[in-house]
Amino acid sequence: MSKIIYLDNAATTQLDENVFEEMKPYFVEHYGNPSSVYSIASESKKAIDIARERVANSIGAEVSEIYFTNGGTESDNWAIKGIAENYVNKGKHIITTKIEHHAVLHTCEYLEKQGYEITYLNVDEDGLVNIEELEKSIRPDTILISIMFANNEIGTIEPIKEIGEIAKKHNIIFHTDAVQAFGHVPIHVNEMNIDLLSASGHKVNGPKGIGFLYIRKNIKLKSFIHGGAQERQRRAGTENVPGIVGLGAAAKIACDNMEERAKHLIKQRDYLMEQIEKNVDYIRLNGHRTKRLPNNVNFCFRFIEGESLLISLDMEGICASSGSACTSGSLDPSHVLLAIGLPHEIAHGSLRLTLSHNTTKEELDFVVEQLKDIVNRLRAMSPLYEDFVKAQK
Amino acid sequence: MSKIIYLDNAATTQLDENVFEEMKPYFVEHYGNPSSVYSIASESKKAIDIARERVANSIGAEVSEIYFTNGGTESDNWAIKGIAENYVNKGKHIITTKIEHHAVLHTCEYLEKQGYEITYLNVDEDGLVNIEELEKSIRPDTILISIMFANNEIGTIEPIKEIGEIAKKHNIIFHTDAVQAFGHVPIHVNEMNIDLLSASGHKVNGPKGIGFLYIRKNIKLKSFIHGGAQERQRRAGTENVPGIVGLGAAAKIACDNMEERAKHLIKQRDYLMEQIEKNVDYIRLNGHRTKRLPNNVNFCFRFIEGESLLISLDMEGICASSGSACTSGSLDPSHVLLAIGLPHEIAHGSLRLTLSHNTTKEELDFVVEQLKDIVNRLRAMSPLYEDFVKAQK
Amino acid sequence: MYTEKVMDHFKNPRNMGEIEDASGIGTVGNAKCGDIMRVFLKIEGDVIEDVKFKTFGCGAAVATSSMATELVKGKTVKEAMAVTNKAVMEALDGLPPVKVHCSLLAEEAIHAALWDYAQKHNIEIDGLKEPKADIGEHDSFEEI
Amino acid sequence: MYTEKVMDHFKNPRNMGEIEDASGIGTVGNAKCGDIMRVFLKIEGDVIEDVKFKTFGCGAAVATSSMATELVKGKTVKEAMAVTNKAVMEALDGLPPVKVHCSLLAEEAIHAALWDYAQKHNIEIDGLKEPKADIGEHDSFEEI
Ligand SMILES: Cc1ncc(COP(=O)(O)O)c(C=O)c1O
Ligand SMILES: Cc1ncc(COP(=O)(O)O)c(C=O)c1O
Repeated sequence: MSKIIYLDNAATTQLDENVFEEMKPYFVEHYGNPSSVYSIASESKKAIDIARERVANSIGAEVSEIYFTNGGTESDNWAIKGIAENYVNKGKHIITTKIEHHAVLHTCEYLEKQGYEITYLNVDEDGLVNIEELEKSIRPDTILISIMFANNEIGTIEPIKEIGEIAKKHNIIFHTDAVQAFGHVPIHVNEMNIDLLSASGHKVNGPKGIGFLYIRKNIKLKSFIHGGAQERQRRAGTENVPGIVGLGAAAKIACDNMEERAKHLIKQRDYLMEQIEKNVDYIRLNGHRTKRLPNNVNFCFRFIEGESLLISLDMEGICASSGSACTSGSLDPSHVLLAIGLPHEIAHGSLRLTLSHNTTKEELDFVVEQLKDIVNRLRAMSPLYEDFVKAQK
Repeated sequence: MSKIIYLDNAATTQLDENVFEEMKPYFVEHYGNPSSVYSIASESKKAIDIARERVANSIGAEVSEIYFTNGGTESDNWAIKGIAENYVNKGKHIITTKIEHHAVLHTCEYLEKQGYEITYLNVDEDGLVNIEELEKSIRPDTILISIMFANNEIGTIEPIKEIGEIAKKHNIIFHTDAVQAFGHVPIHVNEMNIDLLSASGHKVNGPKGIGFLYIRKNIKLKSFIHGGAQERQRRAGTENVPGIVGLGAAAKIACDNMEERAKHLIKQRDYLMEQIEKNVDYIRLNGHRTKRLPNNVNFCFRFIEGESLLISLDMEGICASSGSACTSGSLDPSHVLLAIGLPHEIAHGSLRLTLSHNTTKEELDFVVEQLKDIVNRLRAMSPLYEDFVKAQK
Repeated sequence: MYTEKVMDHFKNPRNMGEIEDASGIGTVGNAKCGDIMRVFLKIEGDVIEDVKFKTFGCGAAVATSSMATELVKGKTVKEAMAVTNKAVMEALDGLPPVKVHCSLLAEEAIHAALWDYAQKHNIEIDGLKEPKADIGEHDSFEEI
Repeated sequence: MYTEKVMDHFKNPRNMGEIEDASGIGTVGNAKCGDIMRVFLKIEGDVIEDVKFKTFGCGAAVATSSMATELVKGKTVKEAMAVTNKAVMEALDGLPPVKVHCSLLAEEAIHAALWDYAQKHNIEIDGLKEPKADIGEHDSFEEI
């Protein structure tokens, strides 16, 4: 295997060299605990301030509304469990969707066991939430609407502004899991009426193990992780200074280059979709064709199973992902693919290709070529394809 | 300020150059998500396996009993809240001490609000827990004993083996916050009957933002952070690969060199204590004189306040810490110093000097010299000292 | 994730294909769970002269099908009956725990084809039971 | 954490010391909370001819004592009464929010010394109230 073509940028991204350069001094040199009194600690403190400002700027928030966490998962847990706990006197009803990331879904399921009631909204065949259904599901005891900004599997971007308006109109707190959207599409917490927003560093060429939760000023959200007085007494634990610095740098780079990168990526994405559709039959595009993340391509290939597709691509140096159960060791294929109405056997044959701004057209051409061969090979092996062909005759 | 003398290693430590070297490849080069199918992910997977083994070896645990977290605070939160939730059917009583870190104390206070009952054990004037008092406080509904391995302020090492025996005898789960002890003093979870153990990377020359929780095989501990299937479905969130690698490397280095470093540090520590006692009067050693962390020195200096001491030391390039309230912005001085029986005004004048294995005798001599002058200067400024001197006459 | 043997059998599956005039054909698994195996047997006398498979499924599913067919090829029916999922796994130098069910499926696919052969030829094979119509319900792996 | 001005007044406190034959002495704060300030005033005619302080407390406590004494030195009693904690903070280019109480303490220490002076000389100073015996109970900062 000579060259790697990495098309799994929704899973994690390569740390930007420039981001790493900004982080470096905070490992060995400026290691002071930012909470300390002495002056060498101020190096760390200043670095955190700058990072917080960069992050705040990237979503139109105030500096004091940004809280650093360990990643998107912690942010989701904190937002949802925190609101559930704090607003329990108002009610125990939460609205979310069927296509959230497990960080939201499993947190909601945990809350269900604690006596909360969760409405899991349906989505249409493109993965879009229905605004009317959302509004209808609001009850007097609804305390939170948590709907993801963009879906991590199929890339569909939800109508966040409209959802924010509904939430505001009904005076309900609105959380969005923006882990996939942050740094990739424009986000403005005020224009979109977002009260809480989760994001993760490593999805935007930042470091792993760092993320943030945006908490609107007026929102009462208690600590989720208790202990020291860090993060204005809301998130305890010694600050991960290099991580925070890296997140700040990554946020800045992503936002400064967003427009240009998105334009390029959309072109690449649409080219890849077109080429796959031209070269392989019996496939289905998953997710909305245009309301989708600039870097996300997701197809189901009928009669074949995702994992064997992934391994075959890997043999050619292509890194991708699948919503197939086999990759996770569980039985059912991705809940997202089932929620957009795919039958199990088709859902098992999904392939997600997520591009980076460095992906080249040559790489995409190579991928399509390989994909064509692999699909043919796997279909030749498939009893489902055999049955299908025989039935056609 | 020409040279910095860093004596705040209990707050955080300098990342070891060698540890950083081991981490480096996992930032930009091997950035693959370890949960992925393709082969480049196996680099990350292997690195995590090695780190897990190193950590397990360092406390005599099995590899499958180590769960990576974001740090000591998260580990403490997980252990205590997790046990509280899982064993609620057995009871709602938890035993801890008055001198725990806030990560434990504030978590326990949170649980009190949820209806749990917490016994906060007293400690003696050296900060030691009384085993008989511990045993007496055990009730049929006691579900957890959480006692720190070594105290972060005064350095006292608790009789962990004896506590473990009591816990075992009464069939109660035993958690220890070993954030300060890990890598500094020998720990063996089986010999000490420890069921859960928290530790943090940055306290042992490892990176910030990473820690672990040891969970004994038979302990039922649900997830605290819900989401993806990472860490054998117990701790969700994309793995912080460089952080994990760094923690593993730091654990190995700390344990390989523990004996030698501790011997050296104890000599240095005792020398520093002796010199301070010889050169400054009206002082009190905090913590047990011998049952203490090899690197911890803590004194109260009567008639002066800790923060002004710290700032004065900082002006001479010396980084230290204090249990004074002023450093934290709250009213009361350290709960630890109050728990060992110090009156408020004395507790306000504490100074913690925590050494590293690189601290030299010359540095210590310089510190003592400066300290002497500073204490004299601040006392000359102190109305309390004025009253004291007048009363002596 | 997989051993070299598994990867080899995935890359170069042995006995992949169909047998036109098969003595017995068995299909097990279901698309819902993401694994379907179909085994074709050509039995002459009491000997499995030829065997082919088709599989829809993950890497382990393909590899176990390939290995299972290898292990029964040329064997008598009785010998083939003795080829367990364990034997398949061992021959592949092991499988990840979450993939053990694939080896069971391979064993069952052979048995289903033998059952079909037995039905067609009105014979009874020692120890062979009627295959379940749907063996999709394999255990999910430990969830805490 | 602190401004340069604060650091300067901490390093080189102005007016630190005692006045043997002070016209008024005031002590405020308490050791429990970690801040005690004592102010000595030498008043001649209506003018503060000299002022000294002693302080047990944090960097801000020392700096605000130093600055407050500077601000009242040479002033009339009435002018000294007009020196507020805000003026002290401004003169120091600000204080961290958690340290604002130190500036209040400094204001109160001046007032307490003036009160002592007024008592001893049996005069009344406009707007001056008896100092609290213990002003330790300053507000803890916002806890969420
Ligand atoms: C939509 C979404 N939410 C949450 C997460 C969790 O983020 P992390 O793994 O960084 O904690 C992810 C990625 O894994 C995601 O794609
Ligand atoms: C005893 C003890 N427990 C817990 C912690 C919390 O660790 P961390 O800040 O790494 O989360 C610390 C250090 O801050 C500590 O000293």
